[in-house]
Amino acid sequence: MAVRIQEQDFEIGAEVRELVHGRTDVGAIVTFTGIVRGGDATTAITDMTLEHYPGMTQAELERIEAEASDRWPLQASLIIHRFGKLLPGDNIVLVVTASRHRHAAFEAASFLMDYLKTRAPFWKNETRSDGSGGWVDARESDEQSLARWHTNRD
Amino acid sequence: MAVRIQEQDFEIGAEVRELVHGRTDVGAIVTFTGIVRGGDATTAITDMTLEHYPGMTQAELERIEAEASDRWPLQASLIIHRFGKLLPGDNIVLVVTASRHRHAAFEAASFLMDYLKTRAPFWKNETRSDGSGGWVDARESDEQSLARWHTNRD
Amino acid sequence: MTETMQSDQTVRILYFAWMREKTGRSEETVQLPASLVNIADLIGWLKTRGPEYEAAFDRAEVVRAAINQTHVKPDAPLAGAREIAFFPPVTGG
Amino acid sequence: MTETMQSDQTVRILYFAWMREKTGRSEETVQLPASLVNIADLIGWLKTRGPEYEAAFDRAEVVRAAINQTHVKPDAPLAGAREIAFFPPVTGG
Repeated sequence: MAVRIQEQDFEIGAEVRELVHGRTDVGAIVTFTGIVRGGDATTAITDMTLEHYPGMTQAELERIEAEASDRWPLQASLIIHRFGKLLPGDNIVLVVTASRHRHAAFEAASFLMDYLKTRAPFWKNETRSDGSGGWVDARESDEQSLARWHTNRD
Repeated sequence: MAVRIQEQDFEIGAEVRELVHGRTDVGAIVTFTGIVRGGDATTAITDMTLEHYPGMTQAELERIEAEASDRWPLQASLIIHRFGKLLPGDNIVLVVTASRHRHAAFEAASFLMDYLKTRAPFWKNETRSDGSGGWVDARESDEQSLARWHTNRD
Repeated sequence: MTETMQSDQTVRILYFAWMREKTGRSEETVQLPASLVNIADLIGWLKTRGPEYEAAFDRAEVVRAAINQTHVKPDAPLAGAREIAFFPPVTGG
Repeated sequence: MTETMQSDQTVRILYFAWMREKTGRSEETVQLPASLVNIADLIGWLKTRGPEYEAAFDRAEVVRAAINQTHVKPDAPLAGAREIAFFPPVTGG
Protein backbone atom coordinates (compact mmCIF):
# COMPACT_ATOMS: atom_id res chain seq x y z
CA MET A 1 0.00 0.00 0.00
CA ALA A 2 1.63 3.23 -1.09
CA VAL A 3 0.74 6.79 -2.08
CA ARG A 4 3.01 9.16 -3.98
CA ILE A 5 2.39 12.81 -4.90
CA GLN A 6 4.98 13.95 -7.40
CA GLU A 7 5.75 16.37 -10.22
CA GLN A 8 7.66 13.86 -12.34
CA ASP A 9 6.15 11.30 -14.69
CA PHE A 10 5.64 7.62 -13.87
CA GLU A 11 6.01 4.43 -15.92
CA ILE A 12 3.16 1.92 -15.55
CA GLY A 13 5.22 -1.20 -16.31
CA ALA A 14 7.94 -0.33 -13.79
CA GLU A 15 5.39 0.45 -11.07
CA VAL A 16 3.54 -2.84 -11.58
CA ARG A 17 6.78 -4.85 -11.59
CA GLU A 18 7.91 -3.15 -8.39
CA LEU A 19 4.57 -3.77 -6.71
CA VAL A 20 4.32 -7.53 -7.32
CA HIS A 21 7.98 -8.45 -7.77
CA GLY A 22 8.70 -11.99 -6.55
CA ARG A 23 5.12 -12.62 -5.38
CA THR A 24 3.20 -15.71 -6.47
CA ASP A 25 -0.02 -15.04 -4.53
CA VAL A 26 -1.32 -12.28 -6.82
CA GLY A 27 -3.68 -13.45 -9.57
CA ALA A 28 -5.01 -10.17 -10.90
CA ILE A 29 -3.60 -6.67 -11.37
CA VAL A 30 -5.70 -3.74 -12.54
CA THR A 31 -4.18 -0.39 -13.44
CA PHE A 32 -5.93 2.87 -14.19
CA THR A 33 -4.07 5.71 -15.86
CA GLY A 34 -5.61 9.17 -16.25
CA ILE A 35 -4.23 11.28 -19.09
CA VAL A 36 -4.54 14.97 -20.05
CA ARG A 37 -6.85 15.25 -23.05
CA GLY A 38 -6.17 17.82 -25.74
CA GLY A 39 -9.69 19.21 -25.98
CA ASP A 40 -11.57 19.42 -29.25
CA ALA A 41 -10.60 21.10 -32.50
CA THR A 42 -12.18 24.49 -31.73
CA THR A 43 -10.87 24.85 -28.18
CA ALA A 44 -7.60 22.93 -27.94
CA ILE A 45 -6.02 22.63 -24.49
CA THR A 46 -2.49 24.06 -24.60
CA ASP A 47 -1.49 22.96 -21.12
CA MET A 48 -2.88 22.35 -17.66
CA THR A 49 -1.66 23.11 -14.16
CA LEU A 50 -2.62 20.91 -11.24
CA GLU A 51 -2.63 22.70 -7.90
CA HIS A 52 -2.98 20.68 -4.71
CA TYR A 53 -3.05 21.00 -0.92
CA PRO A 54 0.27 19.41 -0.01
CA GLY A 55 -0.43 18.85 3.68
CA MET A 56 -3.74 17.15 3.05
CA THR A 57 -3.26 15.27 -0.21
CA GLN A 58 -1.05 12.47 1.09
CA ALA A 59 -3.24 11.88 4.16
CA GLU A 60 -6.47 11.94 2.14
CA LEU A 61 -5.18 9.48 -0.47
CA GLU A 62 -3.96 7.19 2.32
CA ARG A 63 -7.43 7.31 3.89
CA ILE A 64 -9.02 6.39 0.56
CA GLU A 65 -6.54 3.56 0.03
CA ALA A 66 -7.17 2.23 3.55
CA GLU A 67 -10.91 2.29 2.86
CA ALA A 68 -10.42 0.23 -0.31
CA SER A 69 -8.22 -2.28 1.56
CA ASP A 70 -10.93 -2.53 4.16
CA ARG A 71 -13.60 -3.38 1.57
CA TRP A 72 -11.67 -5.70 -0.77
CA PRO A 73 -8.98 -8.33 -0.15
CA LEU A 74 -6.12 -6.43 -1.80
CA GLN A 75 -2.60 -7.77 -1.66
CA ALA A 76 -1.04 -4.55 -2.87
CA SER A 77 -2.13 -1.13 -4.07
CA LEU A 78 -0.56 2.06 -5.30
CA ILE A 79 -1.75 5.59 -6.01
CA ILE A 80 0.48 8.09 -7.81
CA HIS A 81 -0.87 11.58 -8.52
CA ARG A 82 1.11 14.26 -10.32
CA PHE A 83 0.91 18.02 -9.79
CA GLY A 84 2.34 21.04 -11.61
CA LYS A 85 2.23 21.81 -15.33
CA LEU A 86 1.15 19.04 -17.71
CA LEU A 87 0.64 18.85 -21.47
CA PRO A 88 -2.00 16.97 -23.49
CA GLY A 89 -1.08 13.27 -23.57
CA ASP A 90 0.76 13.49 -20.22
CA ASN A 91 -0.05 11.09 -17.39
CA ILE A 92 -1.96 12.59 -14.44
CA VAL A 93 -2.76 9.71 -12.12
CA LEU A 94 -2.00 6.00 -11.72
CA VAL A 95 -3.95 3.56 -9.57
CA VAL A 96 -2.82 -0.06 -9.26
CA THR A 97 -4.64 -2.81 -7.36
CA ALA A 98 -3.49 -6.41 -6.92
CA SER A 99 -5.64 -9.22 -5.60
CA ARG A 100 -6.12 -12.97 -5.88
CA HIS A 101 -9.23 -12.52 -8.01
CA ARG A 102 -10.14 -10.15 -10.78
CA HIS A 103 -13.38 -8.69 -9.47
CA ALA A 104 -11.76 -7.42 -6.27
CA ALA A 105 -8.99 -5.79 -8.28
CA PHE A 106 -11.42 -4.19 -10.76
CA GLU A 107 -13.83 -2.93 -8.13
CA ALA A 108 -11.16 -1.57 -5.81
CA ALA A 109 -9.47 0.33 -8.67
CA SER A 110 -12.79 1.80 -9.78
CA PHE A 111 -13.64 2.73 -6.18
CA LEU A 112 -10.23 4.39 -5.67
CA MET A 113 -10.73 6.51 -8.78
CA ASP A 114 -14.29 7.54 -7.82
CA TYR A 115 -13.14 8.59 -4.35
CA LEU A 116 -10.01 10.26 -5.61
CA LYS A 117 -12.08 12.29 -8.11
CA THR A 118 -14.31 13.72 -5.39
CA ARG A 119 -12.06 13.78 -2.31
CA ALA A 120 -8.39 14.26 -3.24
CA PRO A 121 -7.57 17.99 -2.97
CA PHE A 122 -6.39 18.72 -6.51
CA TRP A 123 -7.61 21.47 -8.82
CA LYS A 124 -7.08 21.69 -12.57
CA ASN A 125 -6.48 24.97 -14.36
CA GLU A 126 -6.51 24.69 -18.16
CA THR A 127 -4.99 27.00 -20.74
CA ARG A 128 -6.93 26.86 -24.00
CA SER A 129 -5.98 28.09 -27.44
CA ASP A 130 -9.04 30.36 -27.70
CA GLY A 131 -8.52 31.91 -24.27
CA SER A 132 -11.52 30.11 -22.73
CA GLY A 133 -9.43 28.23 -20.15
CA GLY A 134 -9.44 28.58 -16.38
CA TRP A 135 -10.35 26.47 -13.37
CA VAL A 136 -12.06 23.26 -14.39
CA ASP A 137 -15.55 22.81 -12.93
CA ALA A 138 -16.27 19.72 -10.86
CA ARG A 139 -18.51 17.22 -12.62
CA GLU A 140 -21.84 16.33 -11.06
CA SER A 141 -21.40 12.83 -12.52
CA ASP A 142 -18.33 12.33 -10.32
CA GLU A 143 -20.44 12.89 -7.21
CA GLN A 144 -23.06 10.50 -8.55
CA SER A 145 -20.42 7.84 -9.15
CA LEU A 146 -19.77 7.76 -5.42
CA ALA A 147 -23.34 6.82 -4.59
CA ARG A 148 -23.03 3.27 -5.88
CA TRP A 149 -20.34 2.48 -3.29
CA HIS A 150 -22.60 3.63 -0.48
CA THR A 151 -25.49 1.37 -1.40
CA ASN A 152 -23.09 -1.57 -1.57
CA ARG A 153 -22.12 -1.04 2.04
CA ASP A 154 -25.09 0.39 3.92
CA MET B 1 -8.20 -2.93 -31.63
CA ALA B 2 -5.85 -5.89 -31.61
CA VAL B 3 -5.68 -9.50 -30.44
CA ARG B 4 -2.48 -11.49 -29.98
CA ILE B 5 -2.09 -15.15 -29.01
CA GLN B 6 1.52 -15.87 -28.14
CA GLU B 7 3.90 -18.04 -26.13
CA GLN B 8 6.25 -15.23 -25.16
CA ASP B 9 5.78 -12.81 -22.29
CA PHE B 10 4.47 -9.26 -22.64
CA GLU B 11 5.38 -5.99 -20.93
CA ILE B 12 2.44 -3.87 -19.78
CA GLY B 13 4.19 -0.51 -20.02
CA ALA B 14 5.40 -1.10 -23.58
CA GLU B 15 1.98 -2.30 -24.72
CA VAL B 16 0.21 0.73 -23.25
CA ARG B 17 2.75 3.14 -24.76
CA GLU B 18 2.35 1.49 -28.16
CA LEU B 19 -1.44 1.64 -27.95
CA VAL B 20 -1.83 5.36 -27.18
CA HIS B 21 1.42 6.76 -28.55
CA GLY B 22 1.00 10.32 -29.82
CA ARG B 23 -2.73 10.46 -29.06
CA THR B 24 -4.26 13.31 -27.07
CA ASP B 25 -7.89 12.19 -27.20
CA VAL B 26 -7.52 9.34 -24.66
CA GLY B 27 -8.34 10.31 -21.07
CA ALA B 28 -8.42 6.91 -19.37
CA ILE B 29 -6.54 3.64 -19.78
CA VAL B 30 -7.39 0.50 -17.84
CA THR B 31 -5.22 -2.60 -17.91
CA PHE B 32 -5.94 -6.02 -16.51
CA THR B 33 -3.15 -8.56 -16.06
CA GLY B 34 -3.84 -12.16 -15.09
CA ILE B 35 -0.98 -13.97 -13.36
CA VAL B 36 -0.30 -17.64 -12.49
CA ARG B 37 -0.78 -18.10 -8.74
CA GLY B 38 1.46 -20.44 -6.82
CA GLY B 39 -1.27 -22.27 -4.90
CA ASP B 40 -1.23 -22.57 -1.14
CA ALA B 41 1.46 -24.01 1.14
CA THR B 42 0.14 -27.60 1.16
CA THR B 43 -0.46 -27.92 -2.59
CA ALA B 44 1.98 -25.61 -4.35
CA ILE B 45 1.60 -25.24 -8.11
CA THR B 46 4.87 -26.19 -9.81
CA ASP B 47 3.89 -25.12 -13.30
CA MET B 48 0.91 -24.81 -15.59
CA THR B 49 0.33 -25.53 -19.26
CA LEU B 50 -2.22 -23.58 -21.26
CA GLU B 51 -3.68 -25.49 -24.21
CA HIS B 52 -5.82 -23.65 -26.75
CA TYR B 53 -7.70 -24.10 -30.02
CA PRO B 54 -5.51 -22.13 -32.38
CA GLY B 55 -7.99 -21.82 -35.23
CA MET B 56 -10.74 -20.54 -33.00
CA THR B 57 -8.95 -18.46 -30.36
CA GLN B 58 -8.05 -15.48 -32.50
CA ALA B 59 -11.53 -15.28 -34.06
CA GLU B 60 -13.30 -15.67 -30.72
CA LEU B 61 -11.23 -12.97 -29.01
CA GLU B 62 -11.84 -10.66 -31.97
CA ARG B 63 -15.58 -11.25 -31.64
CA ILE B 64 -15.42 -10.42 -27.92
CA GLU B 65 -13.37 -7.29 -28.58
CA ALA B 66 -15.82 -6.17 -31.28
CA GLU B 67 -18.70 -6.67 -28.85
CA ALA B 68 -16.96 -4.45 -26.26
CA SER B 69 -16.31 -1.76 -28.89
CA ASP B 70 -19.96 -1.94 -29.82
CA ARG B 71 -21.07 -1.35 -26.21
CA TRP B 72 -18.57 1.29 -25.06
CA PRO B 73 -16.90 4.22 -26.83
CA LEU B 74 -13.39 2.76 -26.88
CA GLN B 75 -10.58 4.55 -28.68
CA ALA B 76 -8.25 1.57 -28.49
CA SER B 77 -8.16 -1.92 -27.03
CA LEU B 78 -5.80 -4.85 -26.85
CA ILE B 79 -6.03 -8.48 -25.76
CA ILE B 80 -2.90 -10.61 -25.38
CA HIS B 81 -3.27 -14.22 -24.20
CA ARG B 82 -0.33 -16.55 -23.69
CA PHE B 83 -0.28 -20.33 -24.17
CA GLY B 84 2.24 -23.09 -23.37
CA LYS B 85 4.08 -23.72 -20.13
CA LEU B 86 3.96 -21.02 -17.45
CA LEU B 87 5.35 -20.75 -13.91
CA PRO B 88 3.83 -19.15 -10.80
CA GLY B 89 4.19 -15.38 -11.07
CA ASP B 90 4.15 -15.48 -14.89
CA ASN B 91 1.77 -13.32 -16.89
CA ILE B 92 -1.15 -15.14 -18.56
CA VAL B 93 -3.36 -12.47 -20.08
CA LEU B 94 -3.38 -8.72 -20.68
CA VAL B 95 -6.41 -6.62 -21.51
CA VAL B 96 -6.06 -2.89 -22.21
CA THR B 97 -8.91 -0.46 -22.88
CA ALA B 98 -8.59 3.23 -23.70
CA SER B 99 -11.45 5.71 -23.70
CA ARG B 100 -12.21 9.37 -23.12
CA HIS B 101 -13.77 8.61 -19.73
CA ARG B 102 -12.89 6.23 -16.96
CA HIS B 103 -16.15 4.34 -16.54
CA ALA B 104 -16.17 3.17 -20.16
CA ALA B 105 -12.57 1.97 -19.83
CA PHE B 106 -13.24 0.16 -16.53
CA GLU B 107 -16.46 -1.49 -17.67
CA ALA B 108 -15.12 -2.57 -21.05
CA ALA B 109 -12.02 -4.15 -19.46
CA SER B 110 -14.14 -5.98 -16.90
CA PHE B 111 -16.53 -7.14 -19.64
CA LEU B 112 -13.65 -8.37 -21.82
CA MET B 113 -12.27 -10.43 -18.94
CA ASP B 114 -15.67 -11.93 -18.06
CA TYR B 115 -16.26 -12.95 -21.67
CA LEU B 116 -12.74 -14.17 -22.18
CA LYS B 117 -13.02 -16.35 -19.05
CA THR B 118 -16.10 -18.14 -20.36
CA ARG B 119 -15.68 -18.03 -24.15
CA ALA B 120 -12.00 -18.02 -25.16
CA PRO B 121 -10.96 -21.63 -25.92
CA PHE B 122 -8.11 -22.05 -23.43
CA TRP B 123 -7.66 -24.86 -20.91
CA LYS B 124 -5.32 -24.87 -17.92
CA ASN B 125 -3.50 -27.98 -16.77
CA GLU B 126 -1.69 -27.57 -13.44
CA THR B 127 1.19 -29.58 -12.02
CA ARG B 128 1.11 -29.57 -8.21
CA SER B 129 3.80 -30.53 -5.72
CA ASP B 130 1.59 -33.17 -4.08
CA GLY B 131 0.53 -34.77 -7.36
CA SER B 132 -3.03 -33.43 -7.15
CA GLY B 133 -2.77 -31.37 -10.35
CA GLY B 134 -4.59 -31.85 -13.63
CA TRP B 135 -7.13 -29.99 -15.74
CA VAL B 136 -8.51 -26.98 -13.92
CA ASP B 137 -12.29 -27.04 -13.46
CA ALA B 138 -14.31 -24.14 -14.79
CA ARG B 139 -15.73 -21.89 -12.08
CA GLU B 140 -19.47 -21.47 -11.79
CA SER B 141 -18.80 -17.89 -10.62
CA ASP B 142 -17.32 -17.09 -14.04
CA GLU B 143 -20.58 -18.04 -15.72
CA GLN B 144 -22.50 -15.94 -13.20
CA SER B 145 -20.27 -12.95 -13.89
CA LEU B 146 -21.57 -12.92 -17.44
CA ALA B 147 -25.18 -12.47 -16.39
CA ARG B 148 -24.72 -8.84 -15.32
CA TRP B 149 -23.78 -7.83 -18.88
CA HIS B 150 -26.97 -9.37 -20.26
CA THR B 151 -29.28 -7.44 -17.96
CA ASN B 152 -27.51 -4.23 -18.94
CA ARG B 153 -28.37 -4.76 -22.58
CA ASP B 154 -31.62 -6.64 -22.80
CA MET C 1 -30.93 -41.74 -50.14
CA THR C 2 -32.25 -43.36 -46.99
CA GLU C 3 -31.44 -42.52 -43.38
CA THR C 4 -29.09 -45.43 -43.00
CA MET C 5 -26.88 -44.40 -45.92
CA GLN C 6 -23.70 -42.36 -45.47
CA SER C 7 -24.04 -38.73 -46.43
CA ASP C 8 -21.43 -36.91 -48.45
CA GLN C 9 -20.58 -34.74 -45.43
CA THR C 10 -17.04 -35.29 -44.23
CA VAL C 11 -16.03 -33.34 -41.13
CA ARG C 12 -12.87 -32.86 -39.14
CA ILE C 13 -13.52 -33.44 -35.44
CA LEU C 14 -11.13 -31.93 -32.88
CA TYR C 15 -10.81 -32.78 -29.18
CA PHE C 16 -9.19 -30.54 -26.56
CA ALA C 17 -7.95 -30.85 -22.95
CA TRP C 18 -9.46 -33.88 -21.18
CA MET C 19 -11.68 -34.67 -24.18
CA ARG C 20 -8.44 -35.19 -26.12
CA GLU C 21 -7.02 -37.38 -23.35
CA LYS C 22 -10.18 -39.44 -22.90
CA THR C 23 -10.82 -40.07 -26.58
CA GLY C 24 -7.10 -40.64 -27.08
CA ARG C 25 -7.00 -38.41 -30.15
CA SER C 26 -6.64 -34.73 -30.93
CA GLU C 27 -8.43 -34.96 -34.26
CA GLU C 28 -10.03 -37.30 -36.74
CA THR C 29 -11.89 -37.01 -40.03
CA VAL C 30 -15.23 -38.78 -40.24
CA GLN C 31 -18.04 -39.15 -42.73
CA LEU C 32 -21.30 -38.25 -41.00
CA PRO C 33 -24.29 -40.60 -41.34
CA ALA C 34 -27.09 -38.64 -42.98
CA SER C 35 -29.37 -39.51 -40.05
CA LEU C 36 -27.47 -37.10 -37.76
CA VAL C 37 -29.16 -33.71 -37.61
CA ASN C 38 -27.50 -31.84 -34.76
CA ILE C 39 -24.61 -31.89 -32.26
CA ALA C 40 -26.58 -33.99 -29.77
CA ASP C 41 -27.14 -36.62 -32.49
CA LEU C 42 -23.43 -36.60 -33.31
CA ILE C 43 -22.52 -37.13 -29.65
CA GLY C 44 -24.95 -40.07 -29.45
CA TRP C 45 -23.39 -41.60 -32.56
CA LEU C 46 -19.79 -41.05 -31.40
CA LYS C 47 -20.60 -42.81 -28.10
CA THR C 48 -21.40 -45.98 -30.06
CA ARG C 49 -17.92 -46.02 -31.58
CA GLY C 50 -16.03 -47.32 -28.54
CA PRO C 51 -15.56 -47.18 -24.78
CA GLU C 52 -13.11 -44.25 -25.03
CA TYR C 53 -15.86 -42.15 -26.65
CA GLU C 54 -18.37 -43.36 -24.12
CA ALA C 55 -16.03 -42.25 -21.32
CA ALA C 56 -15.31 -38.89 -22.96
CA PHE C 57 -19.01 -38.08 -23.48
CA ASP C 58 -20.13 -39.73 -20.25
CA ARG C 59 -21.28 -36.40 -18.85
CA ALA C 60 -22.36 -34.89 -22.17
CA GLU C 61 -23.90 -31.91 -20.39
CA VAL C 62 -20.47 -30.53 -19.43
CA VAL C 63 -18.98 -31.01 -22.91
CA ARG C 64 -18.89 -27.87 -25.05
CA ALA C 65 -18.97 -27.84 -28.85
CA ALA C 66 -17.98 -25.52 -31.67
CA ILE C 67 -18.92 -25.74 -35.33
CA ASN C 68 -16.57 -24.06 -37.78
CA GLN C 69 -14.81 -22.41 -34.81
CA THR C 70 -17.92 -20.85 -33.30
CA HIS C 71 -19.51 -21.93 -29.98
CA VAL C 72 -22.79 -23.83 -30.51
CA LYS C 73 -25.51 -25.48 -28.40
CA PRO C 74 -26.37 -29.22 -28.60
CA ASP C 75 -29.30 -28.49 -30.92
CA ALA C 76 -27.10 -26.75 -33.49
CA PRO C 77 -27.55 -28.35 -36.95
CA LEU C 78 -24.62 -30.15 -38.52
CA ALA C 79 -25.49 -28.94 -42.01
CA GLY C 80 -22.58 -26.92 -43.37
CA ALA C 81 -20.17 -28.07 -40.66
CA ARG C 82 -16.61 -28.62 -41.89
CA GLU C 83 -14.85 -28.55 -38.51
CA ILE C 84 -16.45 -29.61 -35.23
CA ALA C 85 -14.65 -29.35 -31.89
CA PHE C 86 -15.45 -30.86 -28.50
CA PHE C 87 -13.90 -29.53 -25.30
CA PRO C 88 -14.50 -28.98 -21.57
CA PRO C 89 -15.70 -25.61 -20.27
CA VAL C 90 -12.90 -23.14 -20.96
CA THR C 91 -10.51 -22.05 -18.20
CA GLY C 92 -8.33 -19.35 -19.74
CA GLY C 93 -7.72 -15.82 -18.56
CA MET D 1 -15.32 35.95 28.79
CA THR D 2 -18.26 37.27 26.78
CA GLU D 3 -19.21 36.45 23.20
CA THR D 4 -17.77 39.63 21.82
CA MET D 5 -14.29 39.02 23.26
CA GLN D 6 -11.52 37.41 21.19
CA SER D 7 -10.83 33.78 22.02
CA ASP D 8 -7.35 32.40 22.41
CA GLN D 9 -7.84 30.30 19.26
CA THR D 10 -5.45 31.26 16.51
CA VAL D 11 -5.87 29.38 13.24
CA ARG D 12 -4.08 29.27 9.93
CA ILE D 13 -6.53 29.64 7.05
CA LEU D 14 -5.55 28.39 3.58
CA TYR D 15 -7.22 29.16 0.25
CA PHE D 16 -6.84 27.09 -2.92
CA ALA D 17 -7.60 27.44 -6.64
CA TRP D 18 -10.15 30.20 -7.36
CA MET D 19 -10.67 30.78 -3.61
CA ARG D 20 -7.01 31.78 -3.50
CA GLU D 21 -7.42 34.04 -6.52
CA LYS D 22 -10.64 35.67 -5.26
CA THR D 23 -9.41 36.34 -1.72
CA GLY D 24 -6.04 37.37 -3.09
CA ARG D 25 -4.16 35.27 -0.56
CA SER D 26 -3.00 31.68 -0.21
CA GLU D 27 -2.94 31.79 3.57
CA GLU D 28 -3.38 33.95 6.62
CA THR D 29 -3.31 33.53 10.37
CA VAL D 30 -6.32 34.85 12.29
CA GLN D 31 -7.56 34.92 15.86
CA LEU D 32 -11.11 33.56 15.91
CA PRO D 33 -13.80 35.52 17.76
CA ALA D 34 -15.17 33.26 20.49
CA SER D 35 -18.66 33.73 19.09
CA LEU D 36 -17.86 31.53 16.09
CA VAL D 37 -18.94 27.94 16.65
CA ASN D 38 -18.69 26.23 13.27
CA ILE D 39 -17.46 26.58 9.69
CA ALA D 40 -20.65 28.33 8.58
CA ASP D 41 -20.11 30.95 11.32
CA LEU D 42 -16.51 31.43 10.20
CA ILE D 43 -17.61 31.96 6.60
CA GLY D 44 -20.15 34.56 7.75
CA TRP D 45 -17.48 36.36 9.74
CA LEU D 46 -14.89 36.26 6.94
CA LYS D 47 -17.44 37.81 4.53
CA THR D 48 -17.54 40.91 6.75
CA ARG D 49 -13.80 41.43 6.35
CA GLY D 50 -13.86 42.90 2.85
CA PRO D 51 -15.29 42.70 -0.65
CA GLU D 52 -12.69 40.13 -1.76
CA TYR D 53 -13.98 37.71 0.91
CA GLU D 54 -17.54 38.52 0.00
CA ALA D 55 -16.76 37.66 -3.62
CA ALA D 56 -14.92 34.45 -2.68
CA PHE D 57 -17.75 33.18 -0.46
CA ASP D 58 -20.50 34.60 -2.67
CA ARG D 59 -21.79 31.10 -3.44
CA ALA D 60 -20.87 29.57 -0.09
CA GLU D 61 -22.72 26.36 -0.98
CA VAL D 62 -20.06 25.41 -3.54
CA VAL D 63 -17.12 26.18 -1.23
CA ARG D 64 -15.59 23.14 0.45
CA ALA D 65 -13.78 23.20 3.80
CA ALA D 66 -11.24 21.10 5.65
CA ILE D 67 -10.27 21.30 9.32
CA ASN D 68 -6.82 20.01 10.21
CA GLN D 69 -6.56 18.52 6.70
CA THR D 70 -9.80 16.54 6.85
CA HIS D 71 -12.93 17.31 4.82
CA VAL D 72 -15.75 18.78 6.95
CA LYS D 73 -19.33 20.02 6.52
CA PRO D 74 -20.44 23.61 7.26
CA ASP D 75 -21.74 22.58 10.70
CA ALA D 76 -18.34 21.19 11.78
CA PRO D 77 -17.22 22.82 15.08
CA LEU D 78 -14.15 25.05 15.07
CA ALA D 79 -13.01 23.80 18.49
CA GLY D 80 -9.59 22.20 18.14
CA ALA D 81 -9.00 23.59 14.65
CA ARG D 82 -5.40 24.66 13.98
CA GLU D 83 -5.55 24.71 10.17
CA ILE D 84 -8.68 25.46 8.16
CA ALA D 85 -8.76 25.34 4.37
CA PHE D 86 -11.32 26.63 1.86
CA PHE D 87 -11.39 25.44 -1.72
CA PRO D 88 -13.67 24.71 -4.69
CA PRO D 89 -14.94 21.17 -5.36
CA VAL D 90 -11.87 19.11 -6.24
CA THR D 91 -11.05 18.26 -9.87
CA GLY D 92 -8.08 15.89 -9.72
CA GLY D 93 -7.70 12.42 -11.17
